[in-house]
Amino acid sequence: MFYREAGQFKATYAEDNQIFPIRQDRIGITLILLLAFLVIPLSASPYIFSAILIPFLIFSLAALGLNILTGYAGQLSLGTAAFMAVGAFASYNFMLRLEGIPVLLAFALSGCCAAAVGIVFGLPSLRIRGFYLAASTLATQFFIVWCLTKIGWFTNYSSSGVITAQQIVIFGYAFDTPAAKYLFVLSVVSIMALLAKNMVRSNTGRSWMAIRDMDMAAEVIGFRPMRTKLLAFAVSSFYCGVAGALYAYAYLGTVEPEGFSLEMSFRILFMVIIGGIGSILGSFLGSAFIVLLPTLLNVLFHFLETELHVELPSGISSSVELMVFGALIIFFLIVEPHGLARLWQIGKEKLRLWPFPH
Amino acid sequence: MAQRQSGDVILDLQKISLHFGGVKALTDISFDVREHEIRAIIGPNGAGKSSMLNVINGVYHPQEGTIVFRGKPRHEMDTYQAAKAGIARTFQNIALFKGMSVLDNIMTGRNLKIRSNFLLDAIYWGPAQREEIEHRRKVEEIIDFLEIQHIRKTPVGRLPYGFQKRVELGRALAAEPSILLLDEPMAGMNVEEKQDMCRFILDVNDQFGTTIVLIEHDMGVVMDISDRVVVLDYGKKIGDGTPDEIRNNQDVINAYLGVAH
Amino acid sequence: MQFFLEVLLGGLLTGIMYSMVALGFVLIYKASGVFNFAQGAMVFFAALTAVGLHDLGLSLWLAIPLTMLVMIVLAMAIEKIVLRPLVNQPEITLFMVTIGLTFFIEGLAQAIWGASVRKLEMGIDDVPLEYLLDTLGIAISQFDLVAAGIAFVLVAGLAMFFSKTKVGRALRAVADDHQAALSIGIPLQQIWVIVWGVAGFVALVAGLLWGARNGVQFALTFVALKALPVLILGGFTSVPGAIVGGLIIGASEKIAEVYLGPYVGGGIEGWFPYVLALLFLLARPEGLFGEKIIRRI
Amino acid sequence: MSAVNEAARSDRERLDTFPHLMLHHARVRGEHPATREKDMGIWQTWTWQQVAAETRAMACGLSLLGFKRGDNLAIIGDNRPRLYWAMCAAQMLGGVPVPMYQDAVAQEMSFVLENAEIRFAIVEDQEQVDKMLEIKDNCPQLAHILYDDPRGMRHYNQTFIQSLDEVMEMGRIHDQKQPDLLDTEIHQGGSEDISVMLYTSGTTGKPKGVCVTHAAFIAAARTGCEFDHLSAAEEVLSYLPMAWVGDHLFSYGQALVAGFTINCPESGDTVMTDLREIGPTYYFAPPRVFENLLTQVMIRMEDASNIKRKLFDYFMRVAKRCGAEILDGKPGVPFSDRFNYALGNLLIYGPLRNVLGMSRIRVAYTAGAAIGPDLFRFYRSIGINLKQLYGSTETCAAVCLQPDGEIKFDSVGKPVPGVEVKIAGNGEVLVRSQAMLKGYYKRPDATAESIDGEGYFHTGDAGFFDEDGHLKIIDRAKDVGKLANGAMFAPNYIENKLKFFQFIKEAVAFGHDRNMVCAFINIDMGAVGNWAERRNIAYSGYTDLAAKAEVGQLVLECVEQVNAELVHDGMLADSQVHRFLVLHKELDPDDDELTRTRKVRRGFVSEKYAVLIDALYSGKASQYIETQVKFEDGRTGMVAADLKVYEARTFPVVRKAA
Repeated sequence: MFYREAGQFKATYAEDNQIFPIRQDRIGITLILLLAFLVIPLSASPYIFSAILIPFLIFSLAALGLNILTGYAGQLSLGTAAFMAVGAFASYNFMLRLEGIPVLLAFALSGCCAAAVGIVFGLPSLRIRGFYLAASTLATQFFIVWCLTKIGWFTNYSSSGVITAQQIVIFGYAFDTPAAKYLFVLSVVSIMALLAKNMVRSNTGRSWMAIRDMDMAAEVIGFRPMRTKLLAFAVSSFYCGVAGALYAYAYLGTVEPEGFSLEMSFRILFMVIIGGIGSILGSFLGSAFIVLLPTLLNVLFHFLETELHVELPSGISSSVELMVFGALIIFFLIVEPHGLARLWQIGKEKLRLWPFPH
Repeated sequence: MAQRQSGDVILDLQKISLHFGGVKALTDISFDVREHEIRAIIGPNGAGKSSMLNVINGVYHPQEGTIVFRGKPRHEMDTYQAAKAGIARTFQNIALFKGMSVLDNIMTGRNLKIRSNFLLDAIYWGPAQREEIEHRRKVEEIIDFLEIQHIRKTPVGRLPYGFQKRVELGRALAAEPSILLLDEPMAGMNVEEKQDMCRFILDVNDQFGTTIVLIEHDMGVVMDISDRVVVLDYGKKIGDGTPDEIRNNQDVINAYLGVAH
Repeated sequence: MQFFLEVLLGGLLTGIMYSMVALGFVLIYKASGVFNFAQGAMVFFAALTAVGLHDLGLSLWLAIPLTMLVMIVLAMAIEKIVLRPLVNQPEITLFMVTIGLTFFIEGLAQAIWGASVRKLEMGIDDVPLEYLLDTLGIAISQFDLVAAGIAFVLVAGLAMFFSKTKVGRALRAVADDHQAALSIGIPLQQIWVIVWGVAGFVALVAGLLWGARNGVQFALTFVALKALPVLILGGFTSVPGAIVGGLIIGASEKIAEVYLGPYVGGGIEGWFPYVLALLFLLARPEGLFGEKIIRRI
Repeated sequence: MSAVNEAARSDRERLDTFPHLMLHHARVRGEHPATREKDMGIWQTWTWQQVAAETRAMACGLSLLGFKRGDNLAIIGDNRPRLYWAMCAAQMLGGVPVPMYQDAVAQEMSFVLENAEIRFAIVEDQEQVDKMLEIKDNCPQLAHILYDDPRGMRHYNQTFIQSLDEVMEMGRIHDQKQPDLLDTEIHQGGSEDISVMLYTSGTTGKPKGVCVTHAAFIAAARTGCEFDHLSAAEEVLSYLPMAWVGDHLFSYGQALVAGFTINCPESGDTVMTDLREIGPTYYFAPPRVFENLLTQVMIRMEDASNIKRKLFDYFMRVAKRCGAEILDGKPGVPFSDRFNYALGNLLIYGPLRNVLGMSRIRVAYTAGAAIGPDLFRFYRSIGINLKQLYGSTETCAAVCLQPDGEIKFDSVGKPVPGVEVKIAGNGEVLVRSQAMLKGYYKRPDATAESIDGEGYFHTGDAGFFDEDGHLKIIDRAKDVGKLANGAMFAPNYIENKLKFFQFIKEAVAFGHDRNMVCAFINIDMGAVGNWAERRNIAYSGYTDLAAKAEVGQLVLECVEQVNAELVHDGMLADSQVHRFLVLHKELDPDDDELTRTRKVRRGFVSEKYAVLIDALYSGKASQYIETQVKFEDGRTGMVAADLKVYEARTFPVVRKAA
């Protein structure tokens, strides 16, 4: 309805290949970015930053990483949290052991460490597929968490296994307030999302999708399965690794290996499924949904208890949360396997054709 | 029909045998393919036709025999090497990338010509974009050639069967192959679609000089468009020659034409 | 040597328990092509329900059949609500849906019965069998032996069920060919309910045994994760594979923990089976007893 | 400095021929897009400078092949940039472009090629080349065939067939070496030279070549541009047949006068998509295009959800009530209506204009046939400034235009400045202006017949001026007849009223010298087909659908509604349709029943279907008929059906007491 596309014609391939070919979308994303970079930092409360916006962005990045692997390259992984752990602990060690290393470089290197680990654990994908692979990625999850727990060097021999992340300082500016951390995370996530979009819309992305959709045909036209899959593992793990570093540095401050649990891996998988498999936008939508859901449930329970005086057993909220997560996954897989992103896409299509139905 | 000029032998298959476990798929098959010709492989179901194509482009590795491609003898092909050497193919059951648009599907066909890597792709603006545009131009020519302009941005999963076949041909053409292997390009099509596909195959052969090896069930089509035909039955070669020779080959008539038609 | 035997036997006995859980996976995978990640949650749910009912004052002999009934209802609900709409979907989608199911069942179990650990008294003590201790000097838990016995009976029973009964044969047919199964005259939906019901029964038995040993608690769901390497090793479709795989995993993880653990800081039980299975997978992707897949195009 | 250069410089000021106009634009707005074409997935764009260079190359190439002053150049194909440029290239050399209908069969082209003594033809593609080859034997003078699209042309090794690319390349080199030669040719061109020859298909007889001078056509184009304040910023979609005067005026004449951009669609199938992409600011279409669009709108809305449909219906009612008035800026629209309309504009009209590709339209015109008042009102009411114009090939499509703010649904507007219009005694409309034909090619007889001694052109249309000075056209003058009782009978008027229903595609009314009016009806396959599907009426094709009793009933209702309207139409009240039948086949230009511009060839139809007319007037209840039809590929077949004759209710005429 608000899409007025008449007259938006493309005279060059560069215009035709834009990320947002429709002018209204370009305006929309500009507004969103302005809002995120200018309005929100000035208006939101520290609670909103630390409890909602920062985790939302970090999980978006992790979900984006998983989406590259699962959504684009078709390799299901249940070990996302482990790659995040690699990122978090690697950057801790880089910062700790390399005097004066720039934060961003440390993050990038920790992403590379995660990518290397990802390649190693991606090797089985060459021989096995589907849930055999999924099951084997569980090994990653357990093995890495175990390594980080058992090998003291990683945690700098902290007795509790807990590490405390150093401060983020760039060009002498310390990102120590929630708003500053938020801006830092937002910048990293925005840039990495852009890079991801660029990859998936060019030959790299096509190679992933080709392997995902029909690996035999992909091989016959010259894509090399090993290279393509391992690249997907590497890039995906890189994203998760950076997300993990941000998780430690900009969100929690102190982390322990057990924090990167299987449950967290699942949570990120849920973000991808609910948000939309094979969609960059979906990673953000899914993350927003999963991050906000517990908050909303808490508000609901609070309302039930204080306003309606319903007697609720203690601990019910976490059980109900599990059930809601589970039910949502089932619901989305049955009703809309491509998640919120597809719903948005359908809605957008409707708006573009409005008032016609199709 | 204009008589095509066939050139030298480009692909020579010598005594190829292939079996899966105890099942013999191909036994001691030899034939050659000349440059610029349209070479048909026919035979009843299960005669080993698709296996033959799979041997040529390295999906299957024969236990015995030699494949001489452009003068270089090999015991077996490998899919990547085959693609690199200019062998492209389509599949009997459409093997398109269902989640992508027509345009992207055909773009994948150009992957071997794309030099960009994932880092350049991630940065995009610069070399990657230049390359994307350069290859897009080429792909648009193919889209134009196959007359599928109106569906270029449609996800292939939504297309009717006939168009999917055409897109698959487009993807193979995008590689600018020297040999094109077509596995039943006209199966399941109506008369009109078959005519279109025939025209495209002849045009490809004519305009780009592409050598074509095709498997097809429609005898009329095969006899019409191919220069030479090889006949397989139960994994063995029972005939090889021009359409006229095949028509009059007693073995072929007995084993195949007489029975099935 | 005695110590090694003790470790080995202990491992094998644990392995039988793994096999039980893995058996649930295999049953469902064989009949419906669904890789049921929720098997662990079902173990947890079944055990918690039985114990919960018992704690309410019911005798175990009443609580167990009642739980079985609940499991059948659950199986029917899953078939109707989850599986039926997803017929003909890719296996990976079905796999993910069972992850959702896992969360749902776990949440449901805790919402009904609470999240605290419950004790289950079966009347068998987890003490070394004195006879063995006296004669061979090996300490083998009495409980483990009983549990292994029960597991053995269960496996034998299932084997009989599959080969001797009409329903069992139909189930096997389904695994091979859905069309063929239809021609036997049993609707696919019904077969699914049966197979999920049977898996629920296996889960109940496994849950009770594990629960009696370690207490009925959330950690039960992790036992199910142990079943995954068992499956990778044994193959997804093979009942003997599940059993042999379970034994191998049980024994090897114990041995590794005891002999290798001290050098690397212990706790390798958590991942060792996976790495073992993974290495195995690279060598033989179809598993010990699985069928070789030839990719045709 | 040579004299030629001097001449070229002095030519800078000249704007009196199309080549001069083109060079002018290349100078003053060289970087402004002149031509676009959807090709290879994007809108390939040529600036005025590039277009001028291409055109020069083409002209030089043609000249090298021997094309010279006075030669006629046939141009056959869809709207392709290079075919438009070819017109100017011919004009540069003092030749005359003769655009022809691209969907005509070879035999039809043969006449024009012969008549115009065509030696050179520039055609679009293999299909057209094949047609040329087919008739080459009849047209021995045809010496050069140049094709635009090389697809499939590899094996045509005849020496007289050449690719346009090749010729242009030759020309380019030549022009670089000796630019003076072409400049001289251009300089020699004068405004009184013939600029174009457009063949009118004519409802009877052979086509006639209408010769129009540069001066005349430029005058026509300029008048239109000034009238609607067209600037170089306009975008138009060039999708109508190039041989039609309307397209020549809009896509060639006015584009060159105003310097705006023309956009050629990818193919005939993608016009709607391309229209939406370009979003033209200036648009021209015959009524049937608007009609089809509206039909599609209605069909698509049928499938919309209930709420959406209710919303649509509600706001369409609002628009009907006040939309046209608001567009005209008329006072007296209540505030509530204005508010409602603004809301509707946000929710329905705006989006609707957008999906139709018309949201940027400043001015849209329709001409070529009468447009239904409902149809006309619909477009105006949703905020599209649709207007009517009146003109013909002979008058360069520029006689009357509707001025902004003075739109009447049933008139064609006021004579434009510089055009004199008067009504002859028999009601025929006579026109005199600068923008008029010079004569019919090689037909002095026909020229003398249609241009009288005072210089008035006899349009052949019957009409009258209303009290505000707006011209109203009722019918072709020669078609206006009398019923047996002496009352006036204007078949077109009745047919148009019938055709205003979405279900009726074509109608032919009879009544001259008869005691009552009867009619043939062609149903609209799309609209009726959709209607039938929603009622679960199965049908196998046009013939089957047309024969359904339900469809007959549907048409009957339409006819009766027309009768109810006609009864109030004063002198045409006696023309109510008494009996009609639904034809078993669609009237088709391939069967000579329609002209290429889809006008009914009345005489031919009444001869061909005499037996049906007899059945209508003899009171029979049904009539069996077999008809030969020609398919697109030239094969023929038979269609047979037993046609039912329907009786329509008529209304008693209330004569006003004189």
